Amino acid sequence: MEGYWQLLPELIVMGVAIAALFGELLPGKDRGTALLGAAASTAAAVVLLFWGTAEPLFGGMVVADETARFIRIAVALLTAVWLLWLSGRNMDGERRREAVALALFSSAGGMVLAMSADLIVLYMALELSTMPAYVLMGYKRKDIDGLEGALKYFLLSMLTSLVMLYGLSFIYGLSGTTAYSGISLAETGPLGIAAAALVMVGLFAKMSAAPFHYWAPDAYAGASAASVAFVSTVPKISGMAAVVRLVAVIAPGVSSFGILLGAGAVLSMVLGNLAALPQSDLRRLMAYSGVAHTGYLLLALTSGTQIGYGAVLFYVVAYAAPSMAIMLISAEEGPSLTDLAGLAARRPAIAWAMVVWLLSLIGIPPFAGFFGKLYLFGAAIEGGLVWQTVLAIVMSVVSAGYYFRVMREIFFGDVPESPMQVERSVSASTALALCVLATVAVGIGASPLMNALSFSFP
Amino acid sequence: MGYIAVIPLLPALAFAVLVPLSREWRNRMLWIAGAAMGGSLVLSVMAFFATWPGGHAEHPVWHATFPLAEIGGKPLEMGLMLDPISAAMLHLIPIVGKCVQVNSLGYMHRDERVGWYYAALSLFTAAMLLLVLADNFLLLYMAWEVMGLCSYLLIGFWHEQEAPRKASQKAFLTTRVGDVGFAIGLFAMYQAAGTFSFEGVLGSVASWAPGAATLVALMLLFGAMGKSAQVPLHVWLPDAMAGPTPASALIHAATMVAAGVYLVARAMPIFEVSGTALTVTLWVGAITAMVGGLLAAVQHDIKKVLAYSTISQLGYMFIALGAGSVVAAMFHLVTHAFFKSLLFLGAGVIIHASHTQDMREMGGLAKHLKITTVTFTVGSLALAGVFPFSGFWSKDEILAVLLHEQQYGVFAIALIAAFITAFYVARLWFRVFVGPEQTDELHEAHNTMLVPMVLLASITSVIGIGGYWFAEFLGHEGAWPAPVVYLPSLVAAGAGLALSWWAYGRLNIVLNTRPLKQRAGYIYGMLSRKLYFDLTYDTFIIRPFMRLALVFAVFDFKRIDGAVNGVARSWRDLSESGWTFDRRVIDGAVNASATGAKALGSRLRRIQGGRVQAYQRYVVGAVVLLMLWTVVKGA
Amino acid sequence: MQVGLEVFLGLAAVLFSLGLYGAISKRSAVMVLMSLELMAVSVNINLVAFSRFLTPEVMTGQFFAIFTMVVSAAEIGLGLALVLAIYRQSRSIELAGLNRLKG
Amino acid sequence: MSLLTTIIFVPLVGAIVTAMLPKARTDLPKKVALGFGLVDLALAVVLLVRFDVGAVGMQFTERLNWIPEAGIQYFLGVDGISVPLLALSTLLTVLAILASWKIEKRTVLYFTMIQLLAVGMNGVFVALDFVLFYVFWELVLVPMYFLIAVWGGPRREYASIKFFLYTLFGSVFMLIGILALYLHPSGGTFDMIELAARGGSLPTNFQWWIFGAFFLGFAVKVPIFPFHTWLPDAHVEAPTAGSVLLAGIMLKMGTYGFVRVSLPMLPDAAASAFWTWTIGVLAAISIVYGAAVAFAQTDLKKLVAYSSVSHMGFVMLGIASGTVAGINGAVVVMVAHGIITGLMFLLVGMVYERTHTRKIADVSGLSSGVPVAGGLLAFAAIASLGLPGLAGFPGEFLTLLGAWQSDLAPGIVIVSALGVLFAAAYMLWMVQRVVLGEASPIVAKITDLNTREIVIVLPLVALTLGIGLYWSSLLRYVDPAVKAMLTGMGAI
Repeated sequence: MEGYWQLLPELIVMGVAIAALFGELLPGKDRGTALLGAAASTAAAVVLLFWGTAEPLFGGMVVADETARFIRIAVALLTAVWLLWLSGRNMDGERRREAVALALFSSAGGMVLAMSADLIVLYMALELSTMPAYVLMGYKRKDIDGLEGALKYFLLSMLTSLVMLYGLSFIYGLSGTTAYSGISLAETGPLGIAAAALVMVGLFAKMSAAPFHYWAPDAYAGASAASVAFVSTVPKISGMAAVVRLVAVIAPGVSSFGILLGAGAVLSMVLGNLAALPQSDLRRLMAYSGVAHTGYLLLALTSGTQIGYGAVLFYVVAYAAPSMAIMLISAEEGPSLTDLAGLAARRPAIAWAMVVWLLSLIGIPPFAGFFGKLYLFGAAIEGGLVWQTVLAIVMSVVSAGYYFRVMREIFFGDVPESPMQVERSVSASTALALCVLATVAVGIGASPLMNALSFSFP
Repeated sequence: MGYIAVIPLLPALAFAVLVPLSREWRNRMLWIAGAAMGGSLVLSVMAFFATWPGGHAEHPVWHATFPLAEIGGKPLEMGLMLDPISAAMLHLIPIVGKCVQVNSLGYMHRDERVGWYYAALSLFTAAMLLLVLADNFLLLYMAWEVMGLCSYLLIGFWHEQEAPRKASQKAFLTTRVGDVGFAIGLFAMYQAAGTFSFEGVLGSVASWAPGAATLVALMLLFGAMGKSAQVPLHVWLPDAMAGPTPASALIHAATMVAAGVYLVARAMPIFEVSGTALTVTLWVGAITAMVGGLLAAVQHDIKKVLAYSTISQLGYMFIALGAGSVVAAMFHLVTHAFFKSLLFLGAGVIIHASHTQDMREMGGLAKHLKITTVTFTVGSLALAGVFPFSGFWSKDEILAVLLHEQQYGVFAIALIAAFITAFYVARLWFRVFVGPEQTDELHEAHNTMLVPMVLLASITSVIGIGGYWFAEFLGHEGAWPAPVVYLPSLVAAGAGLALSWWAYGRLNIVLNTRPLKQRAGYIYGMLSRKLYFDLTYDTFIIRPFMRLALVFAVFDFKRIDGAVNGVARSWRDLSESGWTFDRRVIDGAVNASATGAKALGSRLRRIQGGRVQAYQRYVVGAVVLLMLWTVVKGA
Repeated sequence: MQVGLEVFLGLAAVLFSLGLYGAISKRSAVMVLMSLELMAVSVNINLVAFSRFLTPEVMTGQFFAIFTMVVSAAEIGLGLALVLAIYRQSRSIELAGLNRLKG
Repeated sequence: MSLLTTIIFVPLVGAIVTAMLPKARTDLPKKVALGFGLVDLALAVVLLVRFDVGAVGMQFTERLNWIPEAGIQYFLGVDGISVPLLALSTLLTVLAILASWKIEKRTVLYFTMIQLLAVGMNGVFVALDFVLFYVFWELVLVPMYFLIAVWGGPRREYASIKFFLYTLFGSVFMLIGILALYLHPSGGTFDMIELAARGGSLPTNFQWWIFGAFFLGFAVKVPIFPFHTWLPDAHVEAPTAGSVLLAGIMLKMGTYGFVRVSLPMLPDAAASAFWTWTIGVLAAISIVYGAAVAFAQTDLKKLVAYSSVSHMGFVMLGIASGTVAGINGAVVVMVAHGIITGLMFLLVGMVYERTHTRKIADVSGLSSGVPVAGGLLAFAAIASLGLPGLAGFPGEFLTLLGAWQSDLAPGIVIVSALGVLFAAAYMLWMVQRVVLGEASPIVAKITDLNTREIVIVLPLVALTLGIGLYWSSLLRYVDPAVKAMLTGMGAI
């Protein structure tokens, strides 16, 4: 698969995205478009599976190595699952065609971002993957809350990405080239550190890491749970991939870079977990949980070891599947915790799926979350961050606190008199089943994924 | 000689068969217990004759061991053995046991849980036989504790009432205090000798570290004091009278309380190596003998008198052991077992006949209960130490040993104790048999209750003379008591009897003591009502004698019993505070951390104010901080 | 006199800080968007200056500037669309009014 | 398919089959669960029989690569210490299932949870790879949480979440210990046997800290004195089967962890003055404190719960002593306590099923009202206070003997020996109030145990007598393993 054919997956996705814009012409209107979109991204994933890797393209600006392949498959599959779910459900009464198009555009951007090896491609792909997210957040045109959340998301992201851009311009200035291979901030003194710091601001904001996470709780609370499901997971995976690549390039030059990342990690873990405790709205709770999990990811990143980077990518995928599924359930059942009351009685299968996802987020074996945390904390300890790991451990126990409040609502919440019965939908439940399979299989079958991340413990 | 192992097995099997049965089947299958006891009686007599010449043989007549377990590769052996000392004890237990069983047929026939009574009795006998046959201290300790449980079950037999329940718990816990000492003795022994078996321990005791022997000896003594109710661990025995009388006859007269003496006799080489332990035993025995006698003299309940008398006689045995003579102690143990169980069975009949345990409501039984009177008199005289009966011979041997060991102080105490014993025995006898009848239609007991008493009375009158051959049997040269010994003891016994006759026997009326009680206002409440002042108030001997007894009684009731109850009460407040500490402090801390986390969470939540401008200011503020940091870092 | 690289960087820095200040203090959403655009312009100056002075023969900086211009144009378009939607609902574009979501 | 894997995964298959059953037929799940449980028990008996007592080291080992990159293997094996515990786990699972014959609420879910619990419990005792060990260790938490939370008593929510968070907090520190051992240059593997062999080579200071992490993890599970407050709540609120399995097996996972992990892998730290003294003193406190607080209880199940704290204190005393007799005693107490407390909880459960109250004040005079139940409860109480001839005595005796021989201060041993006395005190106090005396109005009306209940209780009674009378029935397995371990540690 030489030459431009490497970009076939992205081309398929983009093509279908454009077709989705003219959804009314397609057979089956919204449902058809969603199914077409799901098929497209699955096809992209299959193509990637067999012909994933090749030599760099466009003069080294894009490199499709093993790690990129893993992330691109993950992004494609998650988008497919989301679209499959979307085909069975509606977006709070809005037309779904545009949502499909936006999702596909964003996932295409994410896939390119995973491959980027050049500052220009990095910035372009990053903006491509986040811009549809702003619109998805404000998808309900009539609802002022959604729009307000979207505007907050937009303003803060734009502010931070411009700060990042300013940093990138200095990095270009200092190293004379925008290609990762050429960049190095060695002996660049305070200006180098400043540039790296500025770049980190933008990336922290994209990953909703404290102290730049303010947009996340409000945006998630305002938007419809379905769009939050997509926005809180897919862009984060590709964003994390870009962060790993960039940090691997910048970190060696800047001596105190680790302290910066470490501080971000500790802040995110503590603030994310504690602020999530008193929440009563599931979306806001998942927002803070997102901040907490980003904290764990940054912790492994701070260790700066090869395992650390591999562990980060593994964990971000192991975290994305369950949290997307939980948000999809919230979309079906209703945003606040009390809406989940008595779910075990009404839909036992879904209730037990929720238990699997929540346990995986806490890090209980044998689910994916446990192995993810095992590698994360292993990398952190390897990097000598012992007390931070202890803090992370304590914070994940605290996280068990609010995840269990969700579980308690499901099993012991007092069932409202007229529980609204959600009509059965084949495609939605298959999507959720895929999520459960992902959470369990990724846990037990961890070794093939580990090879994909091309790293191995010493 | 394998049948020896069957001896403890038979009663144990009887217990195992009786327990699972339903209640009425169990009541119908009493003969199983009887047959088992009879079987072990026959076998133990055979065993006795098998070891008859006795003497100081190097290794036991019969010894069989089996490995119980391996600890760190080292096998822990467990076995049974037969040698003169255990043979002596061996024939004693089934005889008394059989008599008690036959007697209980009459005493307990109305009780609907009599099956369970016989089952517990069988388990007790099995445990005692196992204890006597054990060839190492660990098996002895295990049988020791099982016996403690049986005494708990038998004392608390009528568990519907409150008193037996309290008494049984008190008995078990007080003996258990002693057992803790015994256990620590075992650990120290294992550390010093590396084994529990008799020949292993006793053989190597000479080579132990200096302090080890004393520590082991004192700990074993502490255990023995618990089981044999020596002061201060004697508080449980008087309360244990709440159990059925025949059971007390077996447990609190003959066997269980003797186990302590048997333990010390077995461990005598250890005591000899550590001199201090011997003197401690001697003085413990002396004090107990005095205290037991004095307290017996002031009791009104017939069974409590016998209980305190047992404590006193056990004190004598400990005196003998303290003086280093195993033979004297064992001989007194055997004789005491027979006449004390006779007295208890007699007491059972008396209580049965006069429907009360309080001596002041009894009197004039001699005219109606002919056989009981005769047998009870034989027992009383033996206890008092009057010439032809066994008590005289065994007590004199102890006095002889004391003289031989130049323990004159203790010799004097022993004589005074003998005097007191004679006094309270006669007091009991006169109050019960002489004087006006206070209950109508007194009739002789059923002969199932009388036959065992006659048997025991005949044994008591016969075996006294056997002292000489008994010593030979245990491997020491026999000695007839020298006049310098038996004259003072006879004088003491006679004086005691005379004084008691003078105080109680002379008048043929129901003695009224109302006026005396007002004058003795200061004596603490309950005991004063039980105290019975004689009309001839002024004679010198009685008043100081009584005051001394009261001091002990008060001491006994307030200090020791108080101490035991005090411990229980303080224990309850400790557990109370423990429980609240548990709930409030530890649980409090756990819950506090949970609520703390929530409070912190809600405070963090408030930062999310909702205004976009505020967020942007926070972000820019963070960026500015970052830049400052980089400048500082970079420079 | 020869205008050096530092002068351009200084100009870019001044513009960037002005934009930053504007984004924070302005109450109306449109003004905030305009200051964000100002920040984007300053970055472009930065890029072009680096490309001109450091690597005159290779034009990567210029390309980077062109791309950033395209991206910021698209973003501002999107931002204005959002502000318009909000205006249609709440008749006001005051940022201060938008604090319904909190906690 | 080798023996150990089948023993672990029979209950898993059972759980899946039970989960599939139709919700309508409430009686079907218990029969299916019982069937799988009996198969598992039979396999465990086969294992016991075919276990070669003399051989040193692990038997029936299986090794499969699970995650080769991280060196994680699916590695199973048993030795003299884990075989009795595994057999006990399978036995108590069957008895627990039999004891929940009367459960009507959500039986499908109930028996699935019980069998998942069995998978976790069996797994912990046979896992020899640290990650596998940790997976089974955590696997036990979730089913237990649901057993307490759904079928528990009035305060079940508080008790279940407290149980879950408390144990999770402890076990997460264990995870740090595992990782640190893995990442240390001279550790470098998750294979527990390998780590035990390399135990001595780790630097003492490093061992010291790792011992602390493992101590925190295991102490919460045992539980030792300051970490025990979750136990009474969990016991009181758990259904009968839950209490039996919680007290019978799950407490042993903590002490098994000490014997399998902390001692062999960190010998210098285990032998260091600080840790032997800390564990010794905490053990003595647990014994006395457990007995004291048990005395003040008005609820029968809480009393038994605190008695478990007291008994576990003996196990920790044995482990702190580090002598052959001590550790042998510790393992014997673990098994004996599982049997006796299991028996006691079953009986308390049966009484509760009839009287629906556990207040000691209301339930009195069992022996006159229901003689069989009263008799058995008295038997269990007497076995629990350590009467010779019953299972409670050998363990406690060997533990105290070992502690006396070790360099622990005699004061600790004396206090612990007094603990035996306090045990007698509160057990007899309970027997007085509950078993003896006149039948209280409630007890007068209830019926005695039926044959099913007696069949449940019989094996435990037989085992109590068997181990009590013939010590080497259990020590035959345990002693060679303990001796091998201690020689490996260089302690002998």
